[in-house]
Formats: sequence, C-alpha cells, structure tokens
Amino acid sequence: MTLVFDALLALALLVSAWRALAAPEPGRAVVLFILFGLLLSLAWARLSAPDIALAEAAIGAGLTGALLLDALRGGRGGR
Amino acid sequence: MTPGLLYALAGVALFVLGLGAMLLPGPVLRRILGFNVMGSGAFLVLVGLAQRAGGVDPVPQAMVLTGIVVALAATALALALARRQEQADD
Amino acid sequence: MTDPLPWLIVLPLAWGALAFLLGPGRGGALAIAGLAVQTGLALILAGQVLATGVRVHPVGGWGAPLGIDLAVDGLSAVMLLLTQGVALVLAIYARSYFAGARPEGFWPLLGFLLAALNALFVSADLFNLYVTLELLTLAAVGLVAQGGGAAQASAALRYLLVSLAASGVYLLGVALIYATYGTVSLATLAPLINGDAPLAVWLATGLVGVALLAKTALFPFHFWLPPAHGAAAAPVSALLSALVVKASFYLLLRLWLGVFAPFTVAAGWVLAGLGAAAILWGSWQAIHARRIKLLVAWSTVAQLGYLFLIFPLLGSTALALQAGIMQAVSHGLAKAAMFAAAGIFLKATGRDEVDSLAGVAGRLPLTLFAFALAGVTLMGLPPSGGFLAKWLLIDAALEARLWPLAAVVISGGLLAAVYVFRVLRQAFLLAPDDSHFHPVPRSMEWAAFALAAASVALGLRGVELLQLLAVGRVT
Amino acid sequence: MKALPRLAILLFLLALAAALVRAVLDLPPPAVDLPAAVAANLGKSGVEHPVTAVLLNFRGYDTLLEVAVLLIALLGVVAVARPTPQHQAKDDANPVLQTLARLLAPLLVLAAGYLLWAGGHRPGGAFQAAALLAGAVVLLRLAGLLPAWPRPHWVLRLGVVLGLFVFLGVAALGQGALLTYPPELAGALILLIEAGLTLSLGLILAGLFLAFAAHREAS
Repeated sequence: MTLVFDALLALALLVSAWRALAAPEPGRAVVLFILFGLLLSLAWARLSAPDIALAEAAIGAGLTGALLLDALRGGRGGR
Repeated sequence: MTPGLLYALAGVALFVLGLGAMLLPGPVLRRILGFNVMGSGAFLVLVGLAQRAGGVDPVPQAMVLTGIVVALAATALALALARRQEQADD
Repeated sequence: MTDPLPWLIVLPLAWGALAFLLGPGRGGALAIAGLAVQTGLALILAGQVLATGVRVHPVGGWGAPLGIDLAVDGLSAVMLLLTQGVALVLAIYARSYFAGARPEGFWPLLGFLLAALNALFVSADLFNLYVTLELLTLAAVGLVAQGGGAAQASAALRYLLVSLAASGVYLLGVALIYATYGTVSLATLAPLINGDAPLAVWLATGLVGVALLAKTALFPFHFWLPPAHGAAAAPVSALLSALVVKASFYLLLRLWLGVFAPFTVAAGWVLAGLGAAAILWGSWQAIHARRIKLLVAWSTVAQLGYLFLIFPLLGSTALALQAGIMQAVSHGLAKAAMFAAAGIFLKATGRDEVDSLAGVAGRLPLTLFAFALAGVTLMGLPPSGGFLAKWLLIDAALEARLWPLAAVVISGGLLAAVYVFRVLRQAFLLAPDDSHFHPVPRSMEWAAFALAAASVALGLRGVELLQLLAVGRVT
Repeated sequence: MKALPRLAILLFLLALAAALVRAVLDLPPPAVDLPAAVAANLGKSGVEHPVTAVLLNFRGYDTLLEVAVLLIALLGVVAVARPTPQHQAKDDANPVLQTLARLLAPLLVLAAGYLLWAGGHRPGGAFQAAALLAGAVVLLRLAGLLPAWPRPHWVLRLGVVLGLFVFLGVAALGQGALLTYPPELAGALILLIEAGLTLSLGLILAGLFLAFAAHREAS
C-alpha cells in the first residue's frame, strides 16, 4: 500500500517537473516548480530523510521560489 | 521494490528531463529550472540508491544538504545575471 | 596545525573573507601578502614531496572513507606552484589595473577562486571535488561578471549555465559510484574498480569525463570560452585562461590515470581527435579575430587542444604526461602574460581592436616584448617552455609511431605564428597622428614581462619540474 | 535550431535514460559499509544525530567550502545589482502584510533557534535554521519594514562573514589535522560553528534576495 503511495508521488514529481519545464508562460512555470519542490520535500520524508525534507521545503521550494517569483515581478521573467 | 530504488528511478527520469531542458534551446528561465530539476534528480539517485536495500545512510543525506544549498546559490547568481542581461536588451 | 597543506586552502579563504569585510575594492595589499605566503607554502610543500614522496592529510583526523583526505603528489605540487606563482604576479598587476576604479568584489572573489583551485588540486574525494568544482565555477563566473556590464553578464550567464549542466552530470556520476562501492574516496576506490565493473561504473566514467571536458572547453564544448574570457577584465581573463580551465584538465588527467584507468583506453583517440580539431579551429578563429582579447581567448581554445593529444600516448610512454604538464604550465604562464599585455594595450590605446595597436611598439616596448616572448612559447620555439612541451610531445608521438600527432603539433605551431605575428606587425606600424596614449603603470608592464619571461625560462629549467612531477602518484 | 540537432539530442537523452535505468537495476551490494562506520564513530563525533555528525564533523570540510560558495553567490549578485537611488517600498506596502510580518518574523526567529538547538540530536541544524531566519528577513522586506540591500553596510558584512571566520578559526587552530575537534569539546565547538553559520547563512540567503530586490527596483 505504501509503495502505491510512493509510486503516485514519484509520478506526481515527474508530471510537475515536466509541466514546469514545458510551460510556455513564466508565471505558470514558476508556480509548478514550487509545487515540484513541495512534492520533492514529501519524497525526502518518505526516504527517511527528514533533514533534507526540511531543507528542501525551506530552501528548495521556499527561498528558490521566492527568488523566482521576484524575478518574474521584475520584468519579462528572466527570459 | 524498495522506496529507495523507486525514487532513484524517478531521479533518473528527472535528471534526463532537466538535462534536456538545459540542452534544448529555450528561454533562460527554463534552463535555470532545468538545472534545478536535474540536480534534484541526481540527489534522488544518490540517496535513493544508497538506501536501495532499505535502511538509512546519513552520508549521502548530508551530501544532498550541501548540494541543495549550492544549487540555491547558483540559481540566485543565474537569475541576477539573467536580469542584468535583460536590462541591456531594453 | 603545522602542515603547510591545509593552510593553502585556509589562507585564501581567510583573506578573501577579510577583503569582503573591508569593503568594495579594498584588500589588494592583503591579497598580495597572502599570495606571497602561499607561494612560500607551495614551495615548502613541493620540497617535502620531493624529499619524502606523496603527502596525505586526513581532514578531521578520521581518514578515508569516513572522512575526507587531502593528498599531494608531484602532479598536484606542480599545479599548486603554478597557481600561486601566476596568481601572485597577476594580483600585483590587478592592483594597478583596478586603481581608481572600484573593482567591487574582485579581491574576495580572487581569494575564493584560489581556495577553490588549491582545494581541487589536493582533494582525494569525488564528492568533495564536486564542491570544489562548484566553488571554482561560481568564483570564476562572479569574476567575469565584475564591472557589471550587460556584455559581461551575458557571457557570465552562458558560462555559468554550461558549467552548471556539467556539474550536474558530474554529480550523477558520483552518485553512481557511491551506489556501486559505498564510498567516494579515491584511495578507497582505486583497488575496488577493475575492468569487469558493472554498467553503472562505465556510465559514471563517461558522465564524469564529459562533464570535465565541457568545463575544460575542449572542442566542441569550447563555445562558451571566447565570450567569457574575451568580455572579462584583463586580470580576470588571465586567471581564467591560465589557471581555471587547467583545473578541470588536471582533474580529468588525475581520474584518467587513477580510478578510471580500466575504462578509458579506447576514448584516448577520441580526445586526441578533438584536441587536434581544437588546435586547428581555435587557431583559425584567432587568426581572424578582430578584437585582441578575443584573439588571445581563441588561442586558448587552440592551446588547450595540445593537452588532449597526450591521452592516447599516456599508456605507452612517461613522456606523454611530462609533455602535457609542461604544456599546461608553459601555456598558463604565457597566456597570463598575453592577457596582461592585452590589458595594457587596452588601457593605453583605449580601444580593443587589433587594428588599433599601431604605434604600440614605440610607446610600450616592454609590454610588446612580453607579448612577443609569450608568443614564442605558444609557437613552441626554443628555448621556451612551449618548445620543451611540444618537443616532448613529438618525441612521445614518434616513439609510439603516431606521426599524425606530430604533424598536428607542428602545424599548430605554424598557425600560432600567424596570429602572433599579426599582432606584432600591427604594433610596429606608425601611429596615426590623432592617436592618444594613456600612461600605464610600470608595475603592470613588469608583471606581464615577468610572466612571459618565466614561460621562456621554463624551457631552460624544466628538468626540476619534471623531477617533481615524477614523484609517486596518488590515485 | 533546426529539427535534426533537436532530434539527435532527444535520441541521446532517451539512450542515456535507458542506460541509466539498466545500470540502476543491476547494481551489486556496495563494497564499503559507510553507515556502519558512521554509527561506530558517532559517539566520538560530539553530536547524536548522524546527519549532523557527517555534515559538521566527518565531512565538515565540504560544509566549510560550501559556506564560501554561498558567499561567492552573494558577491556575484551584489556585483550585477545596480545601485538604487531611493526605496519607496514602505509606502505602498500592504498594512495587513505588515501586521502579519510583525507577528510572524519573531516566530520564525524562535523556530530557527529551536532548529539550531535540535540539530545536535534530531533532524534540523544550521541550514534549516538559516533558511527560516532568511525567511523572516524576506518577509519583513516584502512588508516594507526593511530597506532593500544594494550595498551592505560593514556591520552586515561582518555578520555575513562571521560564520566563515568562526568555522575557519575552529578548523585551523585545533591540534593535528584540519578540522580536528578535541573529543571533549566537539559538541560545544560544533554548536558554536552552527550558531555562527545560522546567523551568517541567514544573512547571506536573505542578502541574495534583498540585493536582488534592490536590483529590480532600480530597473
């Protein structure tokens, strides 16, 4: 049962990453990327790596996300 | 299949996805996101394979913590350079 | 802590951080003092290696594979000496170059760049090497972006993205190695890796190799180098061309001769072929470059090509390694001198085209002489270090009956002569009446001359260097 | 780009993926058992949490270099940021956001302190604590309660490098090899390093954002 959850989570990781990279619009790409970071944080928790899960949520999704969002506000989205 | 192996395989897919985004032509933002996805994939492979038989290996976990911070530093620098480059185009 | 080895990493980190604390543009004197001490430490270390052989320093006292080991053999010692020496002279040059202008973060970044280089040359741990590579990349990119112009930012961004992609590929290779063997320590890995390793190790070898080739800018991965090295300030271009690209070459060589040796035999020819292409294509572009710094940068692409000609020969003769390192060292010195001279031309004439050099021979004879001496090394004329390198290379190629390699070496030297003489001929033309020359500090001219003279003198005193190089190899 | 190179890249990526998957599914058990070595030496490391022991003791050297990586990124971002003549963020900021920031920022700082302390024996530590600290600064900034940061003042610069200096000092001044802690002091020294790192990394991470934000306001 837990393996099913893991498989779904892995699939969600791939889909969110794919959509973030394929998104034509920068805002959408960044939001999807932040979602990817949060899902990844969950995956780290599933891998018994709570330290990385914390860091991924705070740094990978949080701070990187804040920087990316700020980049979007600044202009044409760092194109 | 253990969760470790499963996430390692997901990591391989993410790595190739991110590498593709960096190699194929596209906007700078996509390349920067691609670098992050690629790095995350490599991190998952590192920890996932180390824990493929179950159990916990703190060594790759500590390496990934280092790597996440390095990735943030690189992303910040890349975004700042991208913005500077863009200003010239205006 | 009395061992000089870790101080080569601690010191530049400390003066880099101190320079940051002092504020934008400050810290030049500190950097020069730090580099002088580091040069002394590198000499002491080289003496120790000559006297007692390979030195190992277990960080934290744990020892590999639990901890991280630092290791110095002859090869690392040569690279450390080259790095401290070139950086010391370039720091003196940069202090005059940036006088007046506030070079923002140049001095702290220089400290971190040197810490990264030294750490890379002594690390014996694949993951630690990843961290040093990232440190090196970010410091180099930060230096290119100094000055903050859009052109620099654009070149820096391209450089950064290529380097980051390469780092990611390298990291995956490390992950596969860790998965297979449970360690990333080179010393622990060496006895474990053999020819019938699983597919993961073959892939890891390929991934790490390609990543390092991209970072060394071997043809066809060279495309990021000319814009980055051409757009940066002259002292930065000199550091990048002389030292930074050599670092990833050094690492490739170290891994190729060490842990990855069982897999790399067939790829030697591919590398030599790419190296030959780099020599021809880089020289061709240098001959046709309009801007002088771009000419020198394309020449770097060509000269890096020689480094890869040695790979198919490494198995058959010890001459090949000697030739490669002699080329790395003499090119490092000569190219630092050339970029330094180009920076002086730029300051004096205010323009950066080759065509604007007319009259330089009369106004800046010492700098032009430095440029010409560096050119002698690039062409491979006696008695320069470049001559010794190319002589050893031809010798090794003929010994292995691979005369096409020898032919490439000779034609590369002729092509180098074309672009060097293109600059010299222009410099000897009479200056137009409306031209202005700005005075340039003598210290800058002497710095360029010292580097060029060293690249020639290397040919006369190369034996000592080769002796050091021969000291036992750590894997 | 033309279609052909694109197709070649896609084919290459597919081949790479296939080879990697095959390699991953066909691995022998590792020759070296590093987790066992970590467990055996955990008692001598000064901390109880294995990841912290690896991060700040067994492989603390990686972490030392990584601090320099962050500092470099900050230098790079500051170098390309253009100086700003004035900051008007305060005037147009949302009052609700300001109240929220005033409430949340102290909580984030408190949580950072907890994570820092917890790192010795359970998940947490300097990096996560620093990220929360940076989060507090960024929040205050977004609420207009802090100015942008185009050119850091010397007190800020001291805060930024303090962590590296503490780390370097402990690393270089010990007996024996680089980064050797005396066993009886290891726990205290690691906590000292972590405290310095939390402050400095927090400021650096926040600085990456603030220098960047200053850059935007200028453009």
